[in-house]
Amino acid sequence: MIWLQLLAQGLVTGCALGVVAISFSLIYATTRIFHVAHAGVYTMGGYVAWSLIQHGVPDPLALILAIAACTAVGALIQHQLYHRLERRRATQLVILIASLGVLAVIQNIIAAVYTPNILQFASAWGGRTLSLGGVLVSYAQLLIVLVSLATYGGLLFFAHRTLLGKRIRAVASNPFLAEITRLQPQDVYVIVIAIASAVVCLPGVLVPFELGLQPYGGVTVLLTATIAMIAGGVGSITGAFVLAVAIAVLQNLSLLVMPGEWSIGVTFFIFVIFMLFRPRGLFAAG
Amino acid sequence: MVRRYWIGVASILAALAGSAVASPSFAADSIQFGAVLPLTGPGGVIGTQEQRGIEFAVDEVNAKGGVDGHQIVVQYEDNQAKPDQSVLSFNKLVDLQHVSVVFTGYSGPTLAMAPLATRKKVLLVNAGAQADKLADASPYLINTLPTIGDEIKVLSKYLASEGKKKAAILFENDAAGISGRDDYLKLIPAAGGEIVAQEPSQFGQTDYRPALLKLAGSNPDVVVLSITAGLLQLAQQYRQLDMKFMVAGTTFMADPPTIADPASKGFIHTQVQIDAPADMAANFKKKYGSDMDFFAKQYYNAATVVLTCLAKVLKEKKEVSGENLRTALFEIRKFQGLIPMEFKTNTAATAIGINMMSDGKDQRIKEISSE
Amino acid sequence: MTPYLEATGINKRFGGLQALRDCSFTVEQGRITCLVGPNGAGKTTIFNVVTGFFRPDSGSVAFRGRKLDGLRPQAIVQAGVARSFQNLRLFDDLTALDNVLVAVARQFAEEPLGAIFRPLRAAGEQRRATERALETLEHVGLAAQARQTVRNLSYGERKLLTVARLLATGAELLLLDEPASGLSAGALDAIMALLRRLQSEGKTLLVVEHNTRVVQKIADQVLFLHQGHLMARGSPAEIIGDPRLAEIYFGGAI
Amino acid sequence: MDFLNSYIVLAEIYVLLALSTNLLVGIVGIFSVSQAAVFGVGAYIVAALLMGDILPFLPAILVAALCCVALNILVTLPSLRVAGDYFVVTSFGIQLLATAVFTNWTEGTGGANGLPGIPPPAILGFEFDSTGQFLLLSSAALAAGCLCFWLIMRAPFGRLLRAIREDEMAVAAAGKNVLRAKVGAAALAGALAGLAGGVYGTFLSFIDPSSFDLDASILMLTMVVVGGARTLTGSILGPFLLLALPQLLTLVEIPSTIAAAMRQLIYGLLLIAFMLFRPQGLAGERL
Repeated sequence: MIWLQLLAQGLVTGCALGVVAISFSLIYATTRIFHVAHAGVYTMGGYVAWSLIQHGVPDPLALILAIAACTAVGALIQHQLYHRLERRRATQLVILIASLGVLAVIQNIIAAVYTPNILQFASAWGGRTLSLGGVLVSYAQLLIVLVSLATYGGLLFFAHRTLLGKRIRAVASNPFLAEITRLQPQDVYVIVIAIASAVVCLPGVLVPFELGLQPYGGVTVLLTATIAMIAGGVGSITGAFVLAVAIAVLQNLSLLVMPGEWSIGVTFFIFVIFMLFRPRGLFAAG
Repeated sequence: MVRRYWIGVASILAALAGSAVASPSFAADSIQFGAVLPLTGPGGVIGTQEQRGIEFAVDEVNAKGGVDGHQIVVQYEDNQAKPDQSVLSFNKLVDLQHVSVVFTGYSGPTLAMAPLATRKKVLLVNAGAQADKLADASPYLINTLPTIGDEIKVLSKYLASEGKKKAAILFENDAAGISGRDDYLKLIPAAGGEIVAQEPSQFGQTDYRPALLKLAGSNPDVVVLSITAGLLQLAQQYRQLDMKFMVAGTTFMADPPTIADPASKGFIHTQVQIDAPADMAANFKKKYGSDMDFFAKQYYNAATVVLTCLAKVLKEKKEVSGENLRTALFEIRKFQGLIPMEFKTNTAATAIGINMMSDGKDQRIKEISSE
Repeated sequence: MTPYLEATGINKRFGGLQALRDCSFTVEQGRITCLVGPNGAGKTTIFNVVTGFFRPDSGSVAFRGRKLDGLRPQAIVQAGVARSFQNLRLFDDLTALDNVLVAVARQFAEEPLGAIFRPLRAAGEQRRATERALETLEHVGLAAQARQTVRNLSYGERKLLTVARLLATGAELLLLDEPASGLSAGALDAIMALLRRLQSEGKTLLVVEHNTRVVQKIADQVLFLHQGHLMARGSPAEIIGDPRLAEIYFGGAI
Repeated sequence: MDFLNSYIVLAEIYVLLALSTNLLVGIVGIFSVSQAAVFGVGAYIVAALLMGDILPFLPAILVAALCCVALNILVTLPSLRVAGDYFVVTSFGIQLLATAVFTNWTEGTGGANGLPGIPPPAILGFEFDSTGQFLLLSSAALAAGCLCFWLIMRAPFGRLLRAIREDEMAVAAAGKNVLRAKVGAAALAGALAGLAGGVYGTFLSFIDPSSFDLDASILMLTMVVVGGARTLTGSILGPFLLLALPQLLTLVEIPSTIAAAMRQLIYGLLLIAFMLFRPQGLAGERL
C-alpha cells in the first residue's frame, strides 16, 4: 500500500516538475539560452501571489496577476538583457553568467523584502484531503496534477496546431533560415520566454500552496527539470514532461529500496551514465 | 597587460586596506562585539533571527546608557554558513575591529573558527548550534545552550518511560540534523528503546510525505525529528496523510507558526527552557514584525551573559579581552538571563522540559536539568 | 606497381540518400587530379571517407599500398594524406602564423609534461618550428600577414592560408576542396600558380573544382563523379569536351 | 595583519582554482561546472592522509593531486561524447553527485558535519601554523600553479588547446590528436584543483561539503569570467576581486537585517553589468 501512496506522491511532484521542464525546454530549444534566471521567475510567482492574497485578493485572481507579473519579468529579461548580449555576439558562457546574475538579483530582492523564512499560504482549502482508493491526496496536490496535465496538453496543441507555435518551432529548428525568411527570431524569443515564464508561474504558485515559499528554493527544481529536458530530448514537450514525471516517481519509489540520502545522488548518477550512452536524449527530434 | 594587472591587484589591496581604515569607527569609549552568522542563503532563516536577538539585547542596554557608560556596538558579518567566509570574517573582526567577543551559530563555521579563537584568545559565543563536537572544540568556545545530546538523552528517557519503545528517525541531511540522528541512534537504545527506521530530508526541501510514508511502513510508536526548518509543512503533511504514530523531537520544534497550527496537536518535544516576558516578546514583534522565536531568545540570552561578564571586567578595571571575559564568566558561573544557566564546563547546564503542543499552545508537562 | 592512392568499391549512405555508390578510382603520384561533377555528386563525401572523417559502409582506401580503413583522421594525416575544407575552417582568433604552427608535424611539448618540465627544450624547438612555419607562409605568399589574426585577412589570403596549413602537416598527398571558388581573378591566378608550384615540388594534389576554366588550366587528369559513382576519367579536354557529361554537369544549360 | 593575510591566502587558493577552470572552460572550451567537486576530493584526501598520520604534507598533496588528475579526466570524458550544451548539465549532475557523496559518506568525509582538526602542514619539521607563515606556503603553491599555466600557454600545447576550442575538426585535419590534448588539459586542471584543495583544507583546519558545492563551482566560473578568460592575468585578478567584493560591500551603509541580501543583490548586478559591458573581463580575451 505504501508504494501506491509513494507512486501518487511521485506523480504529483513529477507533474509540477514536468511543467517547469516543458517551460525551460521551450526557452532552451528556441533561444539556446541556458536561462538559469528561470528559477528566479518560478520563485517570484509564488511570492507575488502570496502577498496579493495577504492583501485580500481572492486566490484565483492572485494567480492570474502573478502570471502576468512573471510574463512581464521574463519578457523584460530577454528584451533588455539577452537581446543586448546577443547583439554584442556574446557566447553561451557569458549569457549563462549574466543569467546567474539575474537569478541572484531576483532571489535576494525576495529575501530582502520577505526575509528568508519559509512562508506558508493562509488559505485553508489546499490542506483538505480526500481519499482516492486508499491514497490520500490534498486538494492542492489534485489541483497541481490537473493544471499540469492541462498545461501539457495546451502547449502540445499550441506548438503543433497554432500559427505562432509553428513559427516558434521554425525559429527553433533554424534561426538563420528564419532570419532570412523574416520571421524575426528576436521577437519570437521574447514571446517564447514570456510564454514560458507564464507557464512556469503555475507550479511556482501552486506548489508553495502546500510546501511553503523559500527565496532560494527554485534552483534544485530547475536543475532536475533541466535534466528531464535533456534526457527527454531538447525541444520535445512530451519527452520533457514524461521524463520529469519518471524522475520524480523513481525518486519516490527508490525510497522503498534505499535510504533517501542517496536518491538525488543516484538520480544524477543515472543521468550522467545515460548521457554517455544516449547523448541525444530519448525523444530527441532528429 | 602586466601593468594593468598590477594596477588591478594594487587597487584591490588598497581598497581593502581602505576598508580597514574606513570601517565604521566609533566613539572612543564604545566597546565592539562581532557576530559571524549566516544572513543569506538557506541558513539565513535562522541567522537573521539570531542577529535580531543580539541586536535587541544590545539596543536595550545602550538605551539604558550602555555598560557603565560604554555604548556597545555589534559588527555583523555574513558567512552564508560557509567555513572559509567565516574564517575571513573572524579575522576581519579581530584584526580591524579588535573585538574580544564573536557570536556564532551553525556547527561548521563554528568548528572552523574555534582554532583561531584559541590562538587569538577571543571569546566565541555559540547560542544556536548544538552539535556535540562543539562541547570541547576550544576552551574559548562558550555554548549557552545544551548540546543536542543532552536534550536527546532526556527525550529518550521520557519516551521509554511512556512505553514508546519503537522509534523511527526523520532527520535533516545537514550537520545539525545528522548529529541529532547519531544521538538518537546512540541514546534511544541506551534508554531501552529501539530504532526501527531512519529517513533523511534535504535541507530547505519541504515535501516530507515520501519520508513520512516510508517511516510509517515500519509502523513505529513514535517518529523522532531532527530537523531545523519546515516543521509546519511537516505537521500539515502528517495530518493530511493522517499518520498514526506519535511525533517527538528537540528544541528545534519550538516554532511558533507550527505550535499555532492545529496540525501539530499532540507533538512532543524537549525544550531548552527559555521564555521571554510577554512585554519583551511584544516589543520584539513590534520592532521586527516577526515573533521572538527560539533563536532570537537564545541570542538575546547569550548577549546578556556576555554583557554581564563585560560589566564585571569593567568594574574590576581590567582590560576588555577575551581572556578576561572568559575568566569573569567562570567566576560568575551562575547566570540569570532569560533562564538560569550554570557554566561548569564551556557548555551551560540549563533546565530542559518536555512540552506538548495542543490547541495552539506549547504546554510544559515535565522538567529535568540537562546534566 | 601499386597505385599511389586507390579507392575501391566505396559505398556510403546517409539515411535515405546513397552518397557514394560502388565508387572506385585511383590517383597517380605527382599529378594534379581534379574531381568534378554536379552538386551532390559526392565529391566532398569522398574527401571525408579518404581522410577518415566518415567510415564507409563498405569498400576500402589504400595509400601507397597501405590500407587507411578505420584509421583516425590524425593518423591518416601522419600517413601522408591531408585535406582542406570547403568552408576553410581556419582558427579565426589565432594569427596566420599560429594557424600554420598548429599543423606543424611532430612538435615537442604538445602535451603538458614536456611543456612544464622541459621548458628550455620546448622553447628551442618552438623557435625552429616557427622558422619552418614562416617559410611555409613565405612560400604561399603570406609572409607579410604572418602576425595578423585570421579575422583581418581577406578571403583570398585565407584560402592561401588553408594551403599553408596543409603544407605544414608535411603530407605529400593534398586534398583541396574548391581552393579557387569565390576568388577574384587576381587571387585565382595566384592560387593556380601555387598549385602548379606545389606539383613541381613533388606534391600530389586531388582537387574538387567547379570552375571548368581552372580545371582546364591545372588538371593533369579529371575524375567525373555522378550520383556517387565514378562515371568517367580522362584528360580535361576529353571530359569537358564530352557533351554527354556536359549535359549532366550543366543540366543541359549548353 | 591576519585579516589581509587570510584574505590573500584564500584568494591565492582560488587563483589556483580559477586557473584550473580557465584551462578547461576558457581555453579548451569544455564548459565544466564541477571543478568544486575535484577541489573537494583533493581537500578530503589530504585531510584524511594527514589526520590518519599516513603521510607527511608534501607527499599527501602529491597523492591528492594525482587522484584529482585521474578524477578530472574521468569527469571530463563525457565532454568528448556529449555536445557542449548538454555537457553543462552533465557537469551539473557530476557536481551534485559529488556533493551527495561528500554529505552522505560519513565514514570517509565526516558527512555534513565535516572534518575538524586537520593538522597544519609541516615541511621538513617547519610548521606553517600562523596565517602569516601559511601565506608563504600558499604563495609558493600559487607561484607553481602560475608557472605551469604560463609555460603551457607559451608551448605548442597551449596553441593546440586554443585551436581545439575554435574547431576540433580542423585540428584533427591538421593531424593532431584532439582526444589526447583534451585529456592532457583535464589532467593539468585536475592537478591544480587538487593542489588547491590540499592547501585549502590545511589552512582552514576544517572542511565540510558546503565549500565544495555547486555555488563554489559557479563562483570559480564567475572569477574566470570577471577576471578575464584565457589569460593568466585574468585568473589572478578574478579571485582577488571577487573575494574582496563582499568585504568592500560591507562599507555600503544598509539596515543590518537586510544588508546581507542587499550585498548579494549588488553582487548579482555587478555580474550582469560585466557581461553586458565587458565580456572579456578585466584583463582577458573575448569569451
